[in-house]
Amino acid sequence: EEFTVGAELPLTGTLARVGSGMQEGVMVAAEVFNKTNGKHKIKIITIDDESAPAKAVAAVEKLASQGAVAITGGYGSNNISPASDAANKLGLVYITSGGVDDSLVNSGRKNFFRINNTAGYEKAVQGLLADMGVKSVSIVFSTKEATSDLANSVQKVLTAKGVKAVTHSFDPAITDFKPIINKIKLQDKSEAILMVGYENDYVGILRAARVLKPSVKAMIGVWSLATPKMASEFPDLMPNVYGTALLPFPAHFDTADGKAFAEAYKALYKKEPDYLGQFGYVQSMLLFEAIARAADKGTVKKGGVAEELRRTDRDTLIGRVQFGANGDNPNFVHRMGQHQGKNIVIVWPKETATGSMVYPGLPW
Amino acid sequence: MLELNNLSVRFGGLTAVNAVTLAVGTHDVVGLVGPNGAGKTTLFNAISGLVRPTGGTIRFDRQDVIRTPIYRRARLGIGRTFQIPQPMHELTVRENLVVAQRFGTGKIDDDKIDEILEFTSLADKAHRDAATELALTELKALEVAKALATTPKLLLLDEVLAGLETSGKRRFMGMLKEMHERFGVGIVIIEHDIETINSLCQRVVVLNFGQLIADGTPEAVFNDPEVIRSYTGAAHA
Amino acid sequence: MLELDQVRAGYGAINVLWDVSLKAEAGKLTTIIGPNGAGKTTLLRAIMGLVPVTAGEIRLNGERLNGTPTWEMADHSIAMIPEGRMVFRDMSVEENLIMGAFHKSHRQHVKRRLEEAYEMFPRLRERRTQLAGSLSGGEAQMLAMARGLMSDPRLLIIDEPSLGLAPLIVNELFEILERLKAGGRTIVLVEQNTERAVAVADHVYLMQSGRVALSQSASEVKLQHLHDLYFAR
Amino acid sequence: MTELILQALYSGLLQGGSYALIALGLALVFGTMRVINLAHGELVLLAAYIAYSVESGLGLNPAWAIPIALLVVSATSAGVYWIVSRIKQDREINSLILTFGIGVILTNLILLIWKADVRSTSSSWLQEAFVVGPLYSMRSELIFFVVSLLLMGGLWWWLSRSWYGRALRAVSSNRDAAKLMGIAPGRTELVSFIVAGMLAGFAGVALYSYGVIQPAYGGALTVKAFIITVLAGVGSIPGVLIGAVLLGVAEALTVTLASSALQELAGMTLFLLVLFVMPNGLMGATRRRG
Amino acid sequence: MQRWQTWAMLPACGAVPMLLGADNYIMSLIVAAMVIGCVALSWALLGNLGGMVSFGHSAFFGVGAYVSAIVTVKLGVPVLAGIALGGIGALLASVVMLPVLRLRGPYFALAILAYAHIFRILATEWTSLTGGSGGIANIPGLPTILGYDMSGKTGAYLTILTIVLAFALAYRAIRASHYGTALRAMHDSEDATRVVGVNSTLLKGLMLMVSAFMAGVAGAFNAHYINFLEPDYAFNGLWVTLPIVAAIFGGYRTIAGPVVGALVVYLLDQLVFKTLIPTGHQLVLGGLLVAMIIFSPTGLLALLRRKDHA
Ligand SMILES: Nc1ncnc2c1ncn2[C@@H]1O[C@H](COP(=O)(O)OP(=O)(O)OP(=O)(O)O)[C@@H](O)[C@H]1O
Ligand SMILES: Nc1ncnc2c1ncn2[C@@H]1O[C@H](COP(=O)(O)OP(=O)(O)OP(=O)(O)O)[C@@H](O)[C@H]1O
Ligand SMILES: [Mg+2]
Ligand SMILES: [Mg+2]
Repeated sequence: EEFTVGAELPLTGTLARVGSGMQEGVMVAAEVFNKTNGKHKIKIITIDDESAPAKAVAAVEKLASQGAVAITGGYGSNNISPASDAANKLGLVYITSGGVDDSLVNSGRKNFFRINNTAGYEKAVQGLLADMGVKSVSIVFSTKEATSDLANSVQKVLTAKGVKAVTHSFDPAITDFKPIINKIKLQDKSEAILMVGYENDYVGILRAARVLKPSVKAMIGVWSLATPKMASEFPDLMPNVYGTALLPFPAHFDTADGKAFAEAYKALYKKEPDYLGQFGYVQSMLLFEAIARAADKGTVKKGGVAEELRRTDRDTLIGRVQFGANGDNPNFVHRMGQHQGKNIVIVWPKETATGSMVYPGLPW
Repeated sequence: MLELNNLSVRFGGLTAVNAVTLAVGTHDVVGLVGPNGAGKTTLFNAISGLVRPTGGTIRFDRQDVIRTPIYRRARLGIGRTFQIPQPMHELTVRENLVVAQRFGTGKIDDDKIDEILEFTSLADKAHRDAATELALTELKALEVAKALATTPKLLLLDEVLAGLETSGKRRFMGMLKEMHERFGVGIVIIEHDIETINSLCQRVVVLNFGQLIADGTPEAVFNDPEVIRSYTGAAHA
Repeated sequence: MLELDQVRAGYGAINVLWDVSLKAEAGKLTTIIGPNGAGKTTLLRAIMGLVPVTAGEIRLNGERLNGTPTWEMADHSIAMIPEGRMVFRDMSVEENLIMGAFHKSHRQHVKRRLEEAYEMFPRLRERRTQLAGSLSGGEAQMLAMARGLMSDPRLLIIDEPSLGLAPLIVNELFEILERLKAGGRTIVLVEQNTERAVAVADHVYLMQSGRVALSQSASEVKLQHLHDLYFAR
Repeated sequence: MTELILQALYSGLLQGGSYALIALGLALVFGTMRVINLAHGELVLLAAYIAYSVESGLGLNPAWAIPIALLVVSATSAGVYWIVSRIKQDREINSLILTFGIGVILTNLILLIWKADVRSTSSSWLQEAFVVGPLYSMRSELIFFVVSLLLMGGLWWWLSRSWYGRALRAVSSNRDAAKLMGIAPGRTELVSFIVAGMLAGFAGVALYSYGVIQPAYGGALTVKAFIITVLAGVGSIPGVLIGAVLLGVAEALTVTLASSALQELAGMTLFLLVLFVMPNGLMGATRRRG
Repeated sequence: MQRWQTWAMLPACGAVPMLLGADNYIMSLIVAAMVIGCVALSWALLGNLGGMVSFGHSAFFGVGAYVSAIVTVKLGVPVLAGIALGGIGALLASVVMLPVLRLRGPYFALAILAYAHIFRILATEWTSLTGGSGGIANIPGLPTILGYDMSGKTGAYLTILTIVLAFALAYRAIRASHYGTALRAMHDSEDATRVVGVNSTLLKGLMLMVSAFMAGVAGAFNAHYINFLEPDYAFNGLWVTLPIVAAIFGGYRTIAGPVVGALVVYLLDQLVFKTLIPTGHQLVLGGLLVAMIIFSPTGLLALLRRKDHA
């Protein structure tokens, strides 16, 4: 039996870059699923939501009208929120890894599932800082919602632990970070800088830091930073920088699932998989499996997909995934990686570490 | 009706109007003459509110109007024309008059508008686009028509006759005289054509370098050696 | 020198000139007079290519001129002095004058011609750096005149140069016209001041409602007769 | 504290130079044609991506991209003019949507050609710190600051002193009168677009060498450029420099003395304040009335 | 537009939900297009009557949305009253902007844009009131009126249709009055209108307020329709660029033009171009805009009318 799954993703507009990354994961998941699951087939229809809420809603509705049994995708909490509402109204499951805002899981959406969350990022960052034993941190973060949420909660926890944490929020439009870094250098005099932003922000901050050379011991970021792509594009900026990472680089996949993913990814896109692809892959694979199980029970049209998803408990590329009553994945904990040479080494948590961290360690 | 006291206007280092004191009564037809750049237009601008004087007072109908906004001075009864015609864009000739009448007087009187159109020979051009479809002299006629439509008590005319052919000039002057007699409108008219001034005005004032250098009957003024030297070059009248 | 043959021109739907034919001889001053709205300005604009000619032909020394873009008139050493409204408002007086000598062949003479222009209208020298847009009406008129002379044209087309000028300056203006004529220039003059226009002219055309109503050599013209014609509209 | 403020002033100055460079082409076209080229940001971006291609594809220093960028962008800009000149009426307002449409086309072409990833130079030479006493900057920032000053000086000279520049201003001031002077308006306007394209070319390569680019960035660039143009006063080149530096310094000082979240707020407030005091911009002339 | 066409539009509007009401997707496109059309109408009103080109209508849209969301969520004000208050909030915001009326042309356009940026930053930073960058979730939807649940697509359509029609009528009434004529005259000849007694500053100020109110109501409606709000979204530049495109495309000098333009541009883009080229479809849209300006600079309606006559 063939099922249509809708992918609502930003392929143009401000979120185009992350959206297309996730889309790759979704496509790989379908490819792998169709190869390995003999019984059912999944067909993906992708609609570009143009990074805009109203179009995300329309996309979901269009996917529903084209017979989609569930939605995978979505980026940015402001798009995910109305889009998942629309899916909810249509009785469709909506699964994502593109929004970490807590309000997404706190407002009673019944068919909403998410494999990652702020808490998981926060734990990883804090774990790393604790391992380093730093006593003072400057947190530089974008005023966008996901970034400010994460930055504020990290600050709260650090302060509670007696670590001095100073925050510097910046408008996303900012391009010159030297004044901020100079403040850190001359006023904060922190031991580490935590950057919570996006790729362009990281590049700007790291450049400014490389010019001003504040006397910190570590530069730490979150998503989109500890990636092979960043290492190859900015060889001068990345050495020793930390960021959240699912896998080391060069990646070695131990599990069968992982190997299947990596192989299909390389075949389809002729490049090394990145974390966006992995998240997209995991969320979609879990969804496809749930659909398959529901199909076996004949409940696909009767809310069976959500039910099956709620029963999920499985090890994935991002660790063990289960869903709570609100659709969130309580197990989610990210890992921290560090650029070392051309490689990315997982340095936290200890259990999955592939090497030890270089600390103090800076790009310059 | 209009009293200027020590009125001055400066643009940066240039004093365009220099301590002018002048009174114009309800029944006056005053000719305002002077060399090019003497400050005549600037004086009109100050009276109608388009430039802010740097000193002195302006009283209209015994009321201090120096801080009164342009539109309210118009409603008080100061009507003016522009030397470089400024038709209201995007409107037809007739609409120009309707707006002037409606906002200048508060009411609409179609017959009056027809009368003015007739008066200024614009009747057959009433539906042309005022800004783009008129010749220069027609634009000047429109200037006068607009000012009339606001039913002014004082009419400031800035070279509206310049460029008119002799017959047109005569007709226009007849019209001004009639208006003056019929409605009791006070008129100040800027004109470089001395015959026109002679036949229209009982009183002439002369500006030179912003200063009032003569004020009197045309005969007296145009024989004033100072005026001859700076302005006319020869005795007239 | 300049010849118009059955020219028709106008503004889109409104046709203004009806089969106008006239001639301006080399080295002579030809004046065109006529009541308001007769189409004099339109005629001059048509010669310069600012108004499209819909029928007929304009010739310069026997060569067809209509269809030539306005900006190529300078190549033929033709200049027009439009009314004072057509100055470059956002540029200074001096820059306005300099623009008059834009054509490549005149650029090296700018300095001298500027001096001549200021000599002609001392008022402009006083206002050198002022923006043309803030000039008084008469000053702008002087500027337009002086600017037109910057290119030392062989054929000069002038539209109501005395408009808005004080009497003293008007006298000077006509003296200038005399001088220009004496210098061998061909001039086409549109002027409302009939008396003085006829006095400097060699040949007079009277236009009425877009047509040529009279063509006479200036010496034959009787002013009274002209005025009667005006009224016979 | 002094050290902080000094650095803020210095950063602001350099940032201002960068803003000015981005604004220059827009200011030129706006000043000479009263056309707001909403595709200007995309033209800058196009040059930046060309620099990226030259660096990543050919392995050359991005500065080598300048000739190609100038060529491609000024040709594109000429294309924009060709379309703009086809507008028959209400050019001021219709050119808005026209250039907006062209901007949309360019953005999507860039997206199709270069994908959505963020790009920036990887040359270490350009990114190296340049330190004078307590003042720090990136080498490329300083280089392009100087380039930007030179271009501004050149443009200023060209507009105010050269025949072509005068012709441009004459056309914008009174089209018919300009024709009478022997100026072909279409040709001069084309030149103004081509020069604006070249300026955008420089700006793009500069941007790539010290900033981060992505395909959706064009709109933000246009807005910044436009704000500075207006702040400057129509067509004033010194105004562009003063306005841009004022903005850059105000932003940097806000970050230093208050919060970086308020940087944009400070910029906008400054913009409004200047306009309230000087409704025609820093260097704009007031017009005669009556 | 001829009279019969105006009347023919009404049943056509009514027929939309009957024919398409079942298709959620189409209906949501239409509603989204109408929201843009409403802002476009308000933008065109300001441009046509006030002679002002604004680049900052997103300010009014956003303020309207926020005011309505806050009063309904925090104070429990009924949704319809909230929408009206949203309009009034935007109107008040425009009062703060009155000083910019001194500015002309692009100066005005950008000053308004600066306000839009400022409001966006305020909405981000004033966390206690606006929820900061996280925004406001679970904004109540449209209520039940006369037993009919308006929160569905058809209900939303009817609501926005009513709003747009009411605004269009108001617009037409203003334009036909003497004030409309005077306003038209003011654009390029402000001094000329003043010296005949027109208080142009007041008139322009009023138009700014009317326009702000309209955009504010559109924003408020949208907030209750999407049920979610955050600063980047509420004050997004798209809330002004799309309406400008729609208005000029349809013909910004007409009343129906902006709305028709919004529907045509949005639906064509989403239904046709997007199907043809899923990710690069804006390319086609851009091309369409360019072609439109060159071949029919007065807008789509003028183009249709010309065809009518031919
Ligand atoms: N905005 C301004 N800035 C600078 N100078 C100005 C401005 N407006 C007028 N002037 C100057 O002030 C002087 C007086 O100008 P005004 O227009 O009043 O003269 P006028 O007497 O009307 O002359 P005309 O008879 O030529 O019309 C002129 O020399 C003019 O150049
Ligand atoms: N732009 C225009 N559009 C339409 N009609 C025009 C335009 N300009 C002038 N006209 C008309 O053309 C006719 C001739 O105008 P023109 O300016 O040539 O007259 P003129 O002989 O120069 O008169 P004047 O003595 O007033 O300068 C007039 O009836 C006028 O209404
Ligand atoms: Mg004057
Ligand atoms: Mg004429």
